[in-house]
Amino acid sequence: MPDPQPILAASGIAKSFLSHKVLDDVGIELFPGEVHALLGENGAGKSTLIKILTGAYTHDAGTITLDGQPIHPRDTRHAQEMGIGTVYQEVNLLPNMSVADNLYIGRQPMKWGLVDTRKMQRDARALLARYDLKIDPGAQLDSFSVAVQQIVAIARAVDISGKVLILDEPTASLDQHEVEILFEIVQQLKSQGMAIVFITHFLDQVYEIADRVTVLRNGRRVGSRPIEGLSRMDLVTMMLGEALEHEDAMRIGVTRKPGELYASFKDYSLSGKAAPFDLDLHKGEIVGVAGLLGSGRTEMARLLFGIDRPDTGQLTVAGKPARLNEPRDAIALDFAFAPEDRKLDGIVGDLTVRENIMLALQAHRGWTKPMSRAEQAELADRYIKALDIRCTGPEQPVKFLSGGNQQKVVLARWLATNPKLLILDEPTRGIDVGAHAEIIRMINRLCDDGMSLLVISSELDEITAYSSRVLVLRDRAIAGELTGEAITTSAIMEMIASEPEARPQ
Amino acid sequence: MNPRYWPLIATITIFVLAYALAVMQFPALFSTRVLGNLLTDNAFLGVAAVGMTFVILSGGIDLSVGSVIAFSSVLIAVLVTQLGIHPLPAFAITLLATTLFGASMGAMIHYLEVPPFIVTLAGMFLARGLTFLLTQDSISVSHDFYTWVRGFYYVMPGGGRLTFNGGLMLLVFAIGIVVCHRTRFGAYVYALGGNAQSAALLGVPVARTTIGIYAVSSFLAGLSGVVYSLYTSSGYPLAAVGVELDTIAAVVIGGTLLSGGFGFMLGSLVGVFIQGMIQTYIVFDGTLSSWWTKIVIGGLLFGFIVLQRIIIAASKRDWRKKKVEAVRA
Amino acid sequence: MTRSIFSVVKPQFVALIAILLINWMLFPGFFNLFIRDGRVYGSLIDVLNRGAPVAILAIGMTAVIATRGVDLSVGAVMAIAGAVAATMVQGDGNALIVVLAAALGVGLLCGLWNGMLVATLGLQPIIATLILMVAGRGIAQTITEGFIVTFNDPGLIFLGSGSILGLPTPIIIMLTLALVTTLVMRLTALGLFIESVGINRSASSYAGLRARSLLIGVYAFAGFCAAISGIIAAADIRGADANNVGLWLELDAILAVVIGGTSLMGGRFSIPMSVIGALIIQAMNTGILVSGFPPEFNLLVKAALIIIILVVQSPLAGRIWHFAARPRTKRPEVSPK
Amino acid sequence: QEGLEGMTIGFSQIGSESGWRAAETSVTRQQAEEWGVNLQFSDAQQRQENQIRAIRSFVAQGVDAILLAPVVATGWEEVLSEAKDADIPVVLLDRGIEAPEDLYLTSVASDQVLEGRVAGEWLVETVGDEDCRVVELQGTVGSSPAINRKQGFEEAIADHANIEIVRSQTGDFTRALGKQVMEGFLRAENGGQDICALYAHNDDMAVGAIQAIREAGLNPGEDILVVSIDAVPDISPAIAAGEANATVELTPNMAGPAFEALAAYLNDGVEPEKFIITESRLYTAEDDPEGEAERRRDLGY
Ligand SMILES: Nc1ncnc2c1ncn2[C@@H]1O[C@H](COP(=O)(O)OP(=O)(O)OP(=O)(O)O)[C@@H](O)[C@H]1O
Ligand SMILES: Nc1ncnc2c1ncn2[C@@H]1O[C@H](COP(=O)(O)OP(=O)(O)OP(=O)(O)O)[C@@H](O)[C@H]1O
Ligand SMILES: [Mg+2]
Ligand SMILES: [Mg+2]
Repeated sequence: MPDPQPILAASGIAKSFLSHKVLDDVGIELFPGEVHALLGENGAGKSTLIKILTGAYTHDAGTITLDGQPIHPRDTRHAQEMGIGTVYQEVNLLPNMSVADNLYIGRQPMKWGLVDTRKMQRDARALLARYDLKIDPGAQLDSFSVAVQQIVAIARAVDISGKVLILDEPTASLDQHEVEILFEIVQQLKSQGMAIVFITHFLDQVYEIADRVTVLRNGRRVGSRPIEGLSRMDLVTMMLGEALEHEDAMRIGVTRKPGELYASFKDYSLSGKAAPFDLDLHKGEIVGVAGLLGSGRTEMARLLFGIDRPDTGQLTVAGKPARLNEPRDAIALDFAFAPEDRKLDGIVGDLTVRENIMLALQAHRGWTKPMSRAEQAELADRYIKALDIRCTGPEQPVKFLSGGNQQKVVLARWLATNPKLLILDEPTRGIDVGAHAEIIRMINRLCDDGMSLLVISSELDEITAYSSRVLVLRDRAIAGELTGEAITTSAIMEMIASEPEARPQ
Repeated sequence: MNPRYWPLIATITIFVLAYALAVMQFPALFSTRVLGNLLTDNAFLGVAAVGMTFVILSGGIDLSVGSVIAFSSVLIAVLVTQLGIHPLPAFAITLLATTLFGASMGAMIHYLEVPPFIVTLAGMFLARGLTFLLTQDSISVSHDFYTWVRGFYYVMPGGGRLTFNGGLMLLVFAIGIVVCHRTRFGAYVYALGGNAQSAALLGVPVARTTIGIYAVSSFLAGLSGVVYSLYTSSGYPLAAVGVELDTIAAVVIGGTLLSGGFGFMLGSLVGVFIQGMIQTYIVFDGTLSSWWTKIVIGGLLFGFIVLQRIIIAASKRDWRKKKVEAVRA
Repeated sequence: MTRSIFSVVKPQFVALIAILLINWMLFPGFFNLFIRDGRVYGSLIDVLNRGAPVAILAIGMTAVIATRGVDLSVGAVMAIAGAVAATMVQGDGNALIVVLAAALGVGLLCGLWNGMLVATLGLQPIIATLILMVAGRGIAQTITEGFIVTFNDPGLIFLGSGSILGLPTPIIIMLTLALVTTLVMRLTALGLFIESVGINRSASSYAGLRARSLLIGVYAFAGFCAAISGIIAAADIRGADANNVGLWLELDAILAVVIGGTSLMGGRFSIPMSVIGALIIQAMNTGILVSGFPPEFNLLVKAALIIIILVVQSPLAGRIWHFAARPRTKRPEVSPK
Repeated sequence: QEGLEGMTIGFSQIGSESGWRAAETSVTRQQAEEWGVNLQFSDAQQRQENQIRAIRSFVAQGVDAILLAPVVATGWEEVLSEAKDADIPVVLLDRGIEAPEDLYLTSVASDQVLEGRVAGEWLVETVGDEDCRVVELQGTVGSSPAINRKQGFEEAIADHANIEIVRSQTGDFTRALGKQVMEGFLRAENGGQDICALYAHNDDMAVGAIQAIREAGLNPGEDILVVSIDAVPDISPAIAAGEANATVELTPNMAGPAFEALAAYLNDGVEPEKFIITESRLYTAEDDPEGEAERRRDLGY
């Protein structure tokens, strides 16, 4: 039972950006030794609340107390000093610095007035070992994948937090194994009496770890409940304000009949990144790609879209030979690719939602054939509605959107080009349950219309839900393939796990 | 080999290669005299380059250094000759003034959220304008202290001199390297250059660091003015016009990215040497007309930078294959 | 609405008008215009006329800066274009059109060179263009052999000191170029593409933009603008002064662009505002000329004015203004930090 | 000319900022060829530090003599004593320096203050007792010709209360700024009606200013008197056309006397005079400006 005295509490928090009210009279109480899930749709205001609690934003109204004392965190440094460790939603680390620097910046061990680099690296190694991560702490952070960076961010926050740990969608790009490790550590911290805030869109994880939930909707608190006795259905209803239609077609992929061959990659390879593989993609087929972190799924997608050029390989599209030198060529062949790292490769932050949505289509047409304003507006409105993108309007700069809504904008950009082959790398990362269902429905519909899809996802449930065929990657090579009824979560896991000694060393 | 070191190694390799080639053409270039001159003649540039390295690493730029050098040299001259102050307190006053100048530029950059380019451009006008207010004439400084400093050198075998100024530059670089790579301030500088927003979220004191960076840069520009003053024993209001671009070029040639976050202090020293080498080479050649001088300087600059790119690109390809990987137990 | 007055009235206009008013206070005849021989004269016209070369540079520079680049070579390219025009027109009496085509072509080539270094070799823009900044003036001097090559071709001179519709030709050229460029940028998707590449090059090429060609094109355009500016500068003094033309003008052009509100970090840009920026700078210069301050104060005055403009334009001032304007709102904030 | 064949002489030139400077460089080259001298040329791009570097390199190379056209008067002591220690004679060209006289062999230069004074005296004589409001186009702020030429001119008009400098701005020694600044003067002085004379620190600015005067609808040379300094060929047509009234000669041939002095010193040990002052002659329309321009073409222009 939680202690009656909360460690960190906030009440009456309000926040507006320009005239747009994002939080209105929101409160939250964190008790020692509890894991508190903060839930809500994309754009509900979860990340904003976190940023206010940790001093990254100033709030317009409301009070925050720590151990009963009112506090006014000036900046994040201040919050850190008070024992609040935070992982913000987008990985907010320094890509140009070493892993150790990222873990210890601002609190490096000192010796004779200088930074004790050796000790710092030693500590870093020890710290990361808890997460099963054996990497060189002296290596530059951006030489690692998003997932590894995510773990580094978590390790840093855990290490800093003395009283409160806040995790904003920490598991979005992690696979099962990492999630397990994270949860172990969270349990440990919990038993030490810390309060942990956990934001996620994976309800399974909420039920696995959380003690209580607070749900936000449209910048207001809907309520806080203990998780015990709260049914899944009720929880979703709290979040969405309405019941989610039951997803009846849980295994749609199985029944689908693939159409004719669309694109055929033969003997594709890139040294160090992808072992030679053959891949045939048919119309009306969804190919799921599964694998562990660093198994080379993203690399494969990059090759298929012409971002990296293969060392060997031939491509045939609709019966004709083709070559990919750059993404443009792929787009000319009606390919589309929603990349994994939306901040880096996806959104164009300062452009508006409308411009971001129209960008690929306009590029496809060429700069001399601009879309008319009406056409643009129509396009933007259509996708804002279709994907339920929460924004103040099509003219809002996309960088001000919440993480999940940015992801939807990237999807919209590619759907707008009406592709024949759509490659999605972690398409539902950070997307809420409502939109998640909507996107899966949309993937299905597109497939029914004859589009060919290749979907990379760390969520095996998702892959099994819609794939008509699943490729399993291991160590940058295709380790196996599953079709039809054989596609089950456990079969995929088994395939991933076989021959463990062949994992990247 | 950590791939971050490649630009540095490329720069050093190119410098050594170029020097060897130049010596093959003009054997007289291979003497301690030339090396000593390289240190002495580029001392003020080097000192300013240390400050510029901090600025550029943090993703900023400081266009005011040339003017600040001129301002310092003139202020010292005025203090010493017209007010009769001993050079040492004059240096102290000057360094204090320039440090404050830099700190206020940093404060403007941070609190007014104005791009450094513009703030320091205004700083460039301001410092030069203040110099003209002090004097329009060049002023000779003759003081026993200057004579004493001038007599303070070490003769290397071969007749080359390691002068006070040359030594001071090396010392400033040594301190710069330590501060840049081994202190918290140095880490904050890299952090700001990597991503200012993330840095703020990670708890880097952005305001303090920004102000500190520009204060250090102007302090070192002031120190560079001291070096210039000792070097020429005079104050000249038109001194060091355009030195900011030379400094920036030295830093960038040294492998530091102008967008911030990547680079090494030591690289800037090599960058300064490369620039000095180009000038010395052209003097030794002695046949170029005024305009061909410019074209050849541009050409050599081009050659250096392209070579550097090629070496780095080649190393990257190699590195991609052996990319550091996450390994799970 | 919590939007401050600053987002409605562009601060650049306020700055320009303020400087013009200061000039008027220092020199009461500042707004006087008179017509002689069918041509308008006056200090206001001087501001436009003398501001034209920097404004034209700023038009090209805006596009470059929007892609997160910078072009330091424009001054040197001015010198090259002027030298080419002057030597060709004075030497063999080439037809004016050939001369102009050659000079503009050379500017375009210089820009292409910069663009290749930046886009293809991946050099940092400042250093890539520094090469041409240093070497370019040498090239121009090689063409003129270090002397001012004078000419008397009335057609070429017309570009510098003639008039169209009562206005000096440089003003007309500047306005036309600004208008055409703005229209091309905004009526086609070019402007959007440039902004997109400037904000996020990686995402842009994923979306199928030709980031590389776009970069090359932008630098070529800057070179082209610099050539126009160089021709005007040469035509103005009836000679190509390769040693001095455009010296340090690249800094003025960059300053104009930034005063005009385009960020050096790339992205959103506005050509008309950059032109306003150039006019603000020239208004300062003209003010200094007519005010009668001793020249040693020039730089101080300029520095002080820039600082004032920066303070007034800054988000902080906006917040304070906003705060003063509506003292009853709680903790106002214009943009999050 | 004999006595210097095969010798290597280093020449540290300031830069190539003006036509006059380019002429000085080419005269020096011509002279070197005539004397059979192997000239090591170095262009300092307006930077003193580059000149110091050049002298040091000349010493390292072991040249026989050094010509130095100093960018500024101060700051040469240390490097010149290094040259002296290496027994390399140094000859200063076109302006003097503030340093002990034993550090250089001789200085071949004009008297910049005198140049200004000659121009001023011409104006005093020309306007007589009439009131005259003068506008001045200064050279680069802080450069020694600008300071000295201003000083000389002011000395010459000091005792003549009828002559007054009403406006003075820098035109940076360039034609473009000469024109632009003159435009400003014309606007500020009642469309130029109130200006009696223009004094420009060099001919280039005067040429620019003449265009501005003409474009303002006035007659340069008549409505506004024009006097400047340098006597480069480009001013001659203007003088011939009566648009410019007078200019003070500054010869670009500084190297001739310098080589003579060096030859005498190196071969016969003759110490030359310490200061060889070149003539500062006044040229007006009476001096056959067109012929003068032609003759000047040989001077490397
Ligand atoms: N800097 C900003 N400027 C303007 N609006 C903003 C800004 N940051 C967030 N918003 C708006 O605030 C709302 C809440 O965003 P927030 O990021 O808190 O959502 P979230 O609940 O974290 O959503 P997600 O699940 O997608 O991460 C969104 O509508 C967003 O558009
Ligand atoms: N956009 C990219 N540019 C360069 N290298 C990349 C990029 N994306 C991934 N890599 C590199 O490729 C390697 C493996 O990629 P990654 O771990 O993303 O593979 P994956 O199978 O897609 O796994 P996941 O996407 O789940 O993390 C990593 O070392 C990573 O640094
Ligand atoms: Mg969020
Ligand atoms: Mg991936």
